[in-house]
Order: sequence, then structure tokens, then C-alpha cells
Amino acid sequence: MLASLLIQTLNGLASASLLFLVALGLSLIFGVTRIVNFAHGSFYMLGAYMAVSINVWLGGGILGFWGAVAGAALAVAAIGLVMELTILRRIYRAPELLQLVATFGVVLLIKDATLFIWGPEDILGARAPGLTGSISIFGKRLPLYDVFLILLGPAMLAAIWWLLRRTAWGLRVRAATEDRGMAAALGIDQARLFTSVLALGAGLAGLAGALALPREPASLGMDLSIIADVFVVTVVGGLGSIPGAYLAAVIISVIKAWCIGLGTVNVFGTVVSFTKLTLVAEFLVLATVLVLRPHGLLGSEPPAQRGAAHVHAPLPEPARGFWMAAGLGLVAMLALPLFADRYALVLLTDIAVFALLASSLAILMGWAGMASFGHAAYFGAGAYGAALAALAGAPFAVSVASGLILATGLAALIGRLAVRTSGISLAMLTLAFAQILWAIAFQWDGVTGGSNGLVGVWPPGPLASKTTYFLFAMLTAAVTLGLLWRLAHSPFGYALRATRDNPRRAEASGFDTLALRWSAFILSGAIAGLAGAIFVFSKGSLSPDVLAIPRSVDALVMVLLGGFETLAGPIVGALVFTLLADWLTRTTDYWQAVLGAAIITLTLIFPHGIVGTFERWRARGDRQ
Amino acid sequence: MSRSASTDAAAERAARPLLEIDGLSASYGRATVVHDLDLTVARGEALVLLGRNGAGKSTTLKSVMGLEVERRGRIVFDGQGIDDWPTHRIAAAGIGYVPEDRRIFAGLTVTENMAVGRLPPRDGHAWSEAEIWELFPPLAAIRERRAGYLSGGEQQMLAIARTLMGNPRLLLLDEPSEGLAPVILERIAEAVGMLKSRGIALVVSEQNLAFVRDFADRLLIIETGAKRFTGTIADLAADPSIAERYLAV
Amino acid sequence: MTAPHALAVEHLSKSFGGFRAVHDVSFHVATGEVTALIGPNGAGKTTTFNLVNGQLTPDSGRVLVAGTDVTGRDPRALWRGGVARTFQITATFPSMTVRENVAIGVMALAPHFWSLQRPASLSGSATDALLADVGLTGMADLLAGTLAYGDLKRVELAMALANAPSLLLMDEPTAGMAAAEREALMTLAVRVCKARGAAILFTEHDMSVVFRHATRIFVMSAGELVATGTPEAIRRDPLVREVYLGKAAAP
Amino acid sequence: MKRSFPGLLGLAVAASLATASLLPDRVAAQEPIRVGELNSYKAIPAFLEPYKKGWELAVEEINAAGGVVGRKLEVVSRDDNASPGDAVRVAEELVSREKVALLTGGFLSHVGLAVASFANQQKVVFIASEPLTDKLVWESGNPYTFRLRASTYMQVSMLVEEAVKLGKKRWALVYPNYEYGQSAVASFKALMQARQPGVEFVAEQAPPLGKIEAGAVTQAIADAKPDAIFNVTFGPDLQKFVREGTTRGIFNGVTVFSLLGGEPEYLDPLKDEAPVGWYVTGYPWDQIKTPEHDKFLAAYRARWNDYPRLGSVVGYAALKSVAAAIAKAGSPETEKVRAAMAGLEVDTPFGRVTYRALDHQSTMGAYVGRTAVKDGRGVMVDWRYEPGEKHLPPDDEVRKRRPQ
Repeated sequence: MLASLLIQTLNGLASASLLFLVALGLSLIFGVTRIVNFAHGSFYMLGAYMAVSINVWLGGGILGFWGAVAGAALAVAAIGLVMELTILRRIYRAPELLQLVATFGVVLLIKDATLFIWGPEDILGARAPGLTGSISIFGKRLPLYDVFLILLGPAMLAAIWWLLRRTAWGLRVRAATEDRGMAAALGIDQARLFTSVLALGAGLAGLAGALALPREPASLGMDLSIIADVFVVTVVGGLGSIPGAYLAAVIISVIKAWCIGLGTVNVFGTVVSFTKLTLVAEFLVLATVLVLRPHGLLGSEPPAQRGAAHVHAPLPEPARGFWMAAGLGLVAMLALPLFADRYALVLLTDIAVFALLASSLAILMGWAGMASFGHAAYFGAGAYGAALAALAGAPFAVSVASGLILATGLAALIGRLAVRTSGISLAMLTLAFAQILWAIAFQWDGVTGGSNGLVGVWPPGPLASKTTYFLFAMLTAAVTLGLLWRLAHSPFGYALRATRDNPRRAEASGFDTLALRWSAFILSGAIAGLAGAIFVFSKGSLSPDVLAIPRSVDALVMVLLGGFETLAGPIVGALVFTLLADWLTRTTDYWQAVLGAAIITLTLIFPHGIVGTFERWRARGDRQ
Repeated sequence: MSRSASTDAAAERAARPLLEIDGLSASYGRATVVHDLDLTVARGEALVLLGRNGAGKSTTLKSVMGLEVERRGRIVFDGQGIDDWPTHRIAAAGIGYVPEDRRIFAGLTVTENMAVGRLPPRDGHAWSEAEIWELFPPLAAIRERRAGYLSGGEQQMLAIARTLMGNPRLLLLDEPSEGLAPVILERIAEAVGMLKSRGIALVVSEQNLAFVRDFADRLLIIETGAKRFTGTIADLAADPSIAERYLAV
Repeated sequence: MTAPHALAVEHLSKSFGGFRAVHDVSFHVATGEVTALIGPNGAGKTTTFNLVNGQLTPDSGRVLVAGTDVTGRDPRALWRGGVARTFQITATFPSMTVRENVAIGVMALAPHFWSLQRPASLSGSATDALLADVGLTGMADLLAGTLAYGDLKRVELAMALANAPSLLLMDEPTAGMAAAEREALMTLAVRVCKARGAAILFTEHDMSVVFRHATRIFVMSAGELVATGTPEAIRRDPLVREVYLGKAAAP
Repeated sequence: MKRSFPGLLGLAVAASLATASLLPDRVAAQEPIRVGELNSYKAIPAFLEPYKKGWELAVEEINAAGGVVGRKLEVVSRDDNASPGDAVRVAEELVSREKVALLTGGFLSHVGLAVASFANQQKVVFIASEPLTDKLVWESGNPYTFRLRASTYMQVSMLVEEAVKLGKKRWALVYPNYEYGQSAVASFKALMQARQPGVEFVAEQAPPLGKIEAGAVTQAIADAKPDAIFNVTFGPDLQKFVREGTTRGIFNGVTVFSLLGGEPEYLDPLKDEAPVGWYVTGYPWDQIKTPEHDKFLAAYRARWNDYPRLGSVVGYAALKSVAAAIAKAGSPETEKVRAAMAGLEVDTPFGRVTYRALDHQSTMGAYVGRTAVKDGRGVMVDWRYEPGEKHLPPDDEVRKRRPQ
């Protein structure tokens, strides 16, 4: 038993090294540029594919393998460099999360490009020559390559530590991490430093991808399967803390290995499958760590970057005539069934749902200044609540209310813990809770239907028609959004924005800022839940993917594309994103690449979101 | 031929002011803070910008440095137009900037902070650590301490020291006296005087006239982003109405 | 019995780790009185200030506002108890107009949060009066984020006065201002507070402001209160000159 | 500070997109029969690219032979983004705008179930080609949904047939942690316990799909000292599992059963590292010598200059099923096609299969055999075809599981 535990620990350490290598690059990039690089997993995947090709090109053998490792790292570094030069450099001054959206576009682009170049089949790479065997420990065999990896982690930690502490370049990186504007004023070329950091970070991810090849095939799922883990490692360790990232990688990997080693255990008559816990182990660690230590294990409060600090845009009261115009618009929408075909109504029903979801997220991001990476949790809770009630025979209205109540309750619970933190910690905490909920829905077969989900959740009677359901969805969304827009300039809306602008002043002016943030969280969750409830009845079925990361990312993309500090932004974002995706999937086989390119282009043209950027252009016009 | 031509060019450059600002306007997002400002700084001269906060002093200095503001207008340093240069290139050309809130790198040690600022020698001279310790003796004793643990006065010394490592010809000091106890102020003022005596030109934004009295060559009062007065301390003293208006002492 | 002091601080102590930041400090501010707290950096001024405004809780000692023990209450509770404050780094809401900033200060007194109506204070007479008092009526519709620094200070003053305070705490109110403006701001603050019957306690580095406006001065050094007195007395106090004032106090 | 409606300009941008998406396409008057096809092409390309080639070949053959009921067949194919919600919307688009006669496709079980539910509500025939979940035709079965591929239960049953012959007592189980893996293992346990009393399951590993920690998992299995392993992982997980297990020597002296392990999609990437002697279900495309397969193989190679994968067969057979159903119905009309589907016989590369009237499951079988390495690549040996009808539970049991 002890021998097993030891071997499992070593297994964990070997996995930790690769995870650490990828996280290392992400951490460096975030530290200096403040960019949450969603494309980091894509760099890792590219590293693996590049290494496969370079190894073949070099004719295999020792030279082929190690040449491929080095070559892949360099090639991916070059790609990171190109991404910095062509995309990121143009949007450093945009709100931080917009850069995340741009890198999300890069993810889509790289994925399709990889499919195009290397084809759909998984490619098993060569093993490391000389490291194909295994050594025996207590009668168990441990691959030599794992031994190599176990040593590699601390070696890379030491190497990077040396690079950062003992070289002039490292000194510049550390200085720029604290205050890039001041570093520039001391003669440090920020642009070149950023480019080099992006290249190094991408190169490290590429290196990890190449080094992963003896353990896993190059496959198109590598990017997204590692990216969430790497975010978790970076945040658990403490953003920007390199030793923290290693510690976190070790903790998470070893916990997983132990869970696997424990297997299925009978605890006082209950059978507990620890191996199933590996589905969500990293997020349980993340939630625990962030609740106890909001800045991660070895992290400290990140220094505020000057110049990059975002000044929130004003949210002016709607002009006279606005409500009249909005009412006319609604009437036009409701008259649409007279002209449009059924599919248009179905598409608009989706848009109404996503407009609600995006607007609910914008309450958090725009009004309260809190980003949520796990907004699908409340959307999904609304959907599950409504579906379960409907399947239990509840009337339609009761079902929708059930979804709303479940989502609101969850938001209250999660919000209570989340609102005490802020920034990336808060965003990652919401992600962790969303993933835990996802895992519950995924596993709880008896209630949620497990990974297959629930089917046959159609609205009853007159609402079964797509036309009436469209009218219902559109009217509900319009009324909710109308109330929301009023709320923006109600005492609550003002107080919330005051809390966001300057929490200390708000507190000194008699506001309970924590309660306000919590209320915003609950309100946001409730509206997302309403969207989820409407959604499930329009689709007739649901599965855990309503709670999964891609749904949260979609919501983020909509809000940021539209402009998160405007009332109309999330709606425009939902409209543009949904129509774009719908149109592209029907138009081209490589729709992912085109959608990615479109997202990147939109972020470059509209750095403050479509509506937000128009507002700025007009404000500038007013001034001149 | 070419040699004499370059000598001529050098002579011509030497005859021009070190810094010339012509029609500078600067804004932050929605707010325009400096309007159509002109000023010049001669080689080795110490110019003091006086005026209330928000008057545009800090913004003027940031504009010279190309930092965090949108600017329009012409800025010529040592004969070269620098108004479209990135910040790091301006620093490398010989302008040192010490911001109002010091902006020291809190996680780096004192010597590391100074190392960040190090640039190649200029005019055959490079500031050494030894010279810095001489200028600011308190720093020598805490050279391995993390800058985040320094007191306000020590941080101000470090901020100046760090900039000196870039061997500037022109030093921009933004409110160096801000928030410092009177006893510390005297030491800083003394050090600034020494820098001037070594030929470094200065633009100092200040509110505390007493602080600059010993080294200021010329005063320039700005209000709402425009020039209101320029002259020596003596000129200012000679016109009590100005002193009354801007510097109620 | 005389009326209770606007503020009474009794034997206040606070340590951070092993460091004794504030030790056994007692003083009081009478109703309507203007007082200043001075001392060198690290003397414990800011800690004392934060103990009084509720951002820190003392290890021992009491803080009484208008006779009520408020020790350990948070800033929100203090606000409701009539304590207002301004910040060293001016704290306003930059994405909102001047009127909105001031109205939010007024709003917190009578919040009807879940109403969908626009806050009554946006067009209320209390807001108008505050704007007029600090001379910002003409700038009411400008975004706070675009104002000059001195104007922002006035916005903050108006926001602070929104709860009709009995005590106004000002943390380095004139930091970062020109001499003329310092005068103007402090004169304004003192005038408005006098009219509204509010006492003032402020920390400040500018001795001319301190000596001109404070009727009583508290001097701290190394965590302890080392002197209390009128400006004249403080100016002459040899200990104060040694630890803090230096040559600057030379007559 | 009052402004006019801020979104107007943004809406204008969206409007140009909207015209592209919201306005119906004009459909020509004299039209071919349109078939809606939807699948997770971007999410599961390894299986679905060959799948697409399969159905494209089938459509070309059908149209070359004059189409069905005198009309050409036209497939409108869509990506469902591997999301049930998107799949339902895409299905709606295919039905209401593209006016397709029926729907086919599907790979992921949850997406397949969502489309099936939609088909039932909208009264559209849905021939699910690949989703393996038993629920599709049983617990969640509905009158409009049919399934081609042998289900999880059927494939497990085929392997159990072999497993009981060996009489191994201690079994370790490893399966991806989602419904497919769970129900495969549940069926395996139930069938084994029924047929081999005293069988023990000594280890159970359920790694997340696509994220197996292969070293730890293989080690944990070895520690349980099993006589045999039942593996349900596939794709990259399987490749990691094979490589780690081989390096650590955990397969020495242990018999391994691997569901889907013989499918070219999953066996080919392993090349010379393919496991030897594993019992698998799969597709020995290069060795099947039946006339119907020979014909398919030749046509596929001629058309695509590549060899078929299992996906190719499924895609091909799916469209052949569509054509057969319409031909039998005499018209693409939904209710007629639905009636025709019950008991429909279709010729596939695997031989003739029948869509059972009882539960709408086709009797398409699978090949069961053992793995070997030949000429540096994995192949199946000692294989035989297991017809689907042999591996379905008794009708009574099916009726109990399927809502009537």
C-alpha cells in the first residue's frame, strides 16, 4: 500500500512537471502584459504537432527527438511572437478581458489550422530514445521518461528563477510586471519586452507540448483539455508566482494520482469512487484555496498596473424618447412572425435568451466591476431547475419559477463566497464553482440524467408552437431588460456603480459595499437563470453542457464584443455573435477559423465593444 | 569637410535650448489638461513649474516622457523632435523622469531598482553606485532591502537615484517634496542642488516654493494648462500681486 | 453636565505584529472645533486616523462620537452616526457627474433601494444646497473623472457633508494642491462646517495650513501623543521642533 | 448627459448580418429530395471526416443510379457544434428553412438524444447513425427516431460472449467517465454476473474523457492484480493507456478486452505499438471478403484514394438507409417514411440489416476479434462478424425499457 502510494506520488510529480511548464508561460505572460492568454493551450497543442513533424523531418533517432523538442519550442515561440506583433500589441489599452476574447479568437483559428495541416487523426509521437524503458521501485515499474519529467520540473523552476533573478532581462521583466509605464520611463523598450515574454511563454508551452508526446498523442483536443487546468494551476499558486505555480501543479497532480490510487473505496458501507473525483479535483482545490487565500498559495495582491488601469465609462441616463423608441422596436419584433419564417423565430428566440444571459453578466462586469468566468452555472441551474420541475409534472409557470429560484439560490450561495474577492481571483472562483456544479450534473445520473442529460422538456399547450414561444421569449426578455435598464439608474444601480468606482468612498458614504456586490451577484444569477429556463423549453432537452465552460466563454465573448459598460452592448453582442456563428457554420467548413478571425477583427476595430466604441467615438466628436 | 560640418552641427545643437516645447496640448481620455503650452529649458538650467494640482504640471512632464497621455504639439530635445517617440526611446535619449508618487518597484531591492534604470554612459560619464551612495548616504545602508519596505523619504531618494543610473542630461522631477516631512525635504533639496551643479538640467514641478528656493533658475506658473508667469524668484518677489495670487505664503 | 465632545479618544492602542503603531493616545475634539493631527511619517497619525474612522479596530481604548461609544464600528455605521470623511487620494466616482456624486452621498441616508425610480436626491434640494455650498452648481453636469484636482476636492467635501455630520475627518486634505488652493479649500471646509455645526479633525503636512486653520493641534511621535495645544504653543514647543518641524518652523 | 439610444449604430452593423441569416433562402420549384444531416464535425473530426466521405459516396451512388422515387437525393449537412442546444437549432433550420424530408447523423449521445426529442416533437424522422447510448431507442425511445449503429449494450454483449469463454475471475474495469463508459461497464457487469457466477471486479477506474492520467491509472490497475481488464476508453485516452501500460508491463499475463479497440480510427494511430492479443470490437477492413464489402471498399478507394474507417461504413450505411426508407415509402413524406422504417431492410457493407419494428434499432453488427501487429501496424486477427440481432435482449425486456 505504501509502495503504491509512493509510486502514485511519483506519477503525480511527473504529470505536474508538464502542467507546470505550460503554467509557467501563462504566468509570465500574465505578469508582464496582464493578458489572460486563452490561446496558451493552443500553443501546447501546436508544440506537440510541430514536434511530430520535425521529428519525421529529422529522420527520428536521438537527434530527431531532441531536435524536434527544441524546434517545436522555437517554432511555437515564433507563433507567440507573431500573435503579439499582429494582435495583442494593438489592444494593450483595451479593457483587460477584451484581450481574453481576442486570444479566444486565436484558439479557434489555431484549431482549424491544425486540423487543416495535420488532419483529423490522432498522431502518436515517438518515444524519447534512451528513455523508453522503466526502472523498478519496490517491484513496480516507473517509466524512465517519468523520472526525466520528475527532474525536469524543479530544473525548469531553477532555470526560470535564475533567468528572472540573475539576468538583466529578468530584472526588466520583474520591473515591468510591477509597473510597465515606469519601466518604459527608465528606458526599457516595453514593446520588445512584451514580444520577448510572449515568445518565451509560448515557447515554454510549445516545449511542454513536445515533451508530452512520449506520453500522449498529438490530438485536436489537447488545447482545451489543458487550458482550464493551467489557469487553475496559475491561480492556485498565486498569479505571477513561479514557485507557487510549481507547488500548485504538484498538489493538483498528486491529489489526482492519489485519487486514482485509492480507486473505489468502501467507506462505512458507502461506495466512494475516488477516480471519478479526478473529473473535478482541480476545481475543488481551486475553490478551497481561493476561499481561504484569495491571492493563491504564494501570491500577493497584484500591483495595479498604471496606464493600463481601466476607467469605467459613464452610463448616462437614456434620452427622452428612448422608451418610446424601445417600445416601437419591441412592437416591430412582436410583429415579426407575420413576415419571417419559423427558423428566423427560432434564431431570435435564441438571441433573446442570450441577450438576457449576456445582460445578466454585464450587470456584474459593467455595473459592479466583477468578472465571472462561470456564468453558465446560473444559466444551467435555471435550465435544470425548470426541466426537473417540468418532468415532475409541474405547470409551465411553476417550472420557470423553479429554475429561477434554483439559480437565484445558487447565486446567493456562491456569491456569498465570491464577492469577498475581486479581479481574476473572483473570476476564477466563479469558474471553479461552475465546474463543480457541472461535475455534479454530469455525475448525478439519478436526478440530472448524467452526461446524457434530460429530454422531452417541451412547453405545453399553446407555447409548443415556435411562434408563440418566440413571442413569449421576446416579451419576457424585453420586460426583464426594460426593468433592468430602469434599475441601472435607480438608487441600487447608482450605489452599485459607486461601489465599483470607489469602494472606500462608497463605504464611507454609508453603503454596505459587500451587500451591494452580493445583491448584484444574486440579481445577475436570477436573470441568467431565467434565460436558462426559457432556453431549456425552446430546446426540449438539456445536458451538462449548459453549465460548461464553453457556455460561460460564449457569454463573456458576447458581453465584451458588444461593450460591457453599456446597456445595449450585451444585446448587440448576443445578436452579432449568434448570427455570425449561425451564418458561418452554414457557409464554410472552416467556420471555426473564420469565426476566430472575425472575433479578432471585431476586437481590433471595437476595443471597447461595438456599442462602447461607438459611444467613445461620439464622445470624442462631442469634444471637438 | 565632413568633420567640420559635424562640428558645426554640434555647435548649432549646443546653441539651441536643451528642451523646447511648442504648442503642447495633452489630454486624458475625455479631459484636456494642457492647452497650447510653450516652454524652453536651457542646458544646465533649473526650471520650476508652479501651479496648483490639476493645473497641468504633472501632465506636462508626462507628455515630455510620452507617458499615459494623448498629446499634440512639438517637443524637441537636444535638437531632435521626440514628440512621436515611444517612452523608452525618450529615456534613452537622456531624459530622466521621477514621478510624483515615485513608482519604485516595491518587490525589487534598492540595488535592483537602480539596475533597472541603468543605461549606457553619456558624455563619457556613467553614474556608479558609489556616487549614488555619496549623494544619498541613507540608501547605502539599505541597498539590499526591498523597496516596498522603504520610508517615503527613502523611496524618493531611490526614485531619483534610479533615474540617475540612466545618466540623464535633463531630469524631470514631479512634486519631489510631496508628502515628505520637513527634515527629509531639506536633504532632498540639497541633493537636487548638487545635481544641478553637476550640469544636469532640471524641470521640477512643485508647490513648495521654499523647497526650490536654493536651486531654481527660473519659475513658470501654469494654471488650467496654460502659462501665467515666467521669471526668476526675484521677479516673483518684485511682483507681489503674482505671489499673492498663486503663492499665498 | 456639558454637552459631549464631538469626538473623544480614550487610551487608544494598536499594534501590528510586534510594532506598536499607536500607544495610549487620548484627546478630544469639542463640538464645532477645528483640530489638526500632525507628526513625522511613521508617527502613528494615519493609524490613529483609521482607528477613529472605523477602518481599524483598536487593541484597547475607546472612541466616542458625540458621547456614543463607536469603538470597532465600521465606516458605514460611523457615517450613520454622523461621522464623515475625506480621503488623502481624493475619492469620488469618476464615471458619474458631479451632481450624481453628491446625490449618492445624500441617497445613502434614505435608501429606497429596490425602487425603479431615479433617486430623488438627484434633483433634491439637499443636493442643490450642497453643490451651492461648495460652489459647484455650474459644474454639476460634468463628469467627475474630467475635473481638475481642486474641483474634485470640493466634490468630495460636498459628498462628505451629505450626512450633516457632527464630525468631519479629513486625511491630508490639501495634499497635492498649490498654496493658494490649499487656503481656499480649507477656508471653504471650515466655513461650511461652521455653518453646519460640524467639528473637524484633519491630518496635514503643510504647516501653514495647520497653523492658520486649526484651533488646537495634536502632535504625535513614535506612536504617542507628545503635545497638544494652540498653534502658538505648538510652534514654540522645543520637542515638536526637534521631532518634526525642523527649520521650517523658524519664525 | 442624456444621450440618444446608444445601440442604434451597433444594431446597424448587426442588421447586415441579420439579412444574411434571418431571411429564408428561396427554394427551387423542381427540387431533389433533401436530407438534413448534422454532426459534430469540428469536435470529433477523427471519426467524422471518414464518416462524411462515407455518406458522400453513398449519395453519389444513389444519384448515379437515378436517385430515389425518381428524384435526386441532396444532403444538407451542418455542424452541430457538439452542443445539444445548437443541434436543435440546426435541426430546426434544416427542417423549416431547408425543407429537408428527414434528419440523420449524430455522434455524441447527448446531442443525439436532444435531436431525437426534437424529432419527436416536430414529427420528423431522425435516423441516428452513430450515437451509441442505449437510451436512444430504449428508455428515451420515440416513434420518430431510429438508430443504425450497434448500441453500447450490443457491443458489450459481443465481447462478453468471448469473456465468459475464458473464465477469468478477477476483472479490472477502466472507462471514460460519462454515460457511454458507465453504461458499457454496467452492462458488462450485469452480463458477466449472469453468465459467470463468482466473477469479481477488483478495480474500477473512471478517468475523465480525454484526460486520463494513464500512468496513475495503469499503476492502480496493476496494484489490484486482475486476471483480465475490460477497457472502454478510446481515442487519445486509449493510446495513452496502451503506451503507459506497456511500458509498465501491466498487460503481461493479463487478458484485455477493449470496446471499439479494433476500429481503425483508434487502432491505426498506435502503429507498431498496437497491443497484441486484445479482444476487441472493430473493423478489419483489409480482410473482409464479402461481395458487399468488396464492392464498397473498391468504390471508396476509387472515390477517395484512401481506405475506409468504421466511420466511413456508418456514414455510407446511414444514407443507404435513408434512400431505402424513401424508396420503400414511395415518397419522402414523413409518416410514410416512418412506417417504412419499421422492419426496413438495408444492404450495408456489413451485409443486410433490419431496422426492428420493436425498438427502431438496426441489426447492424460488429466485428469481434483479437489485435495483432503486422507490417508495423495494428490489425485484427481471428475475427468474425457478430450480427446485431444476436446481441439484443429478449423482446419482453426491450418492451419494459422502452416507453410504449
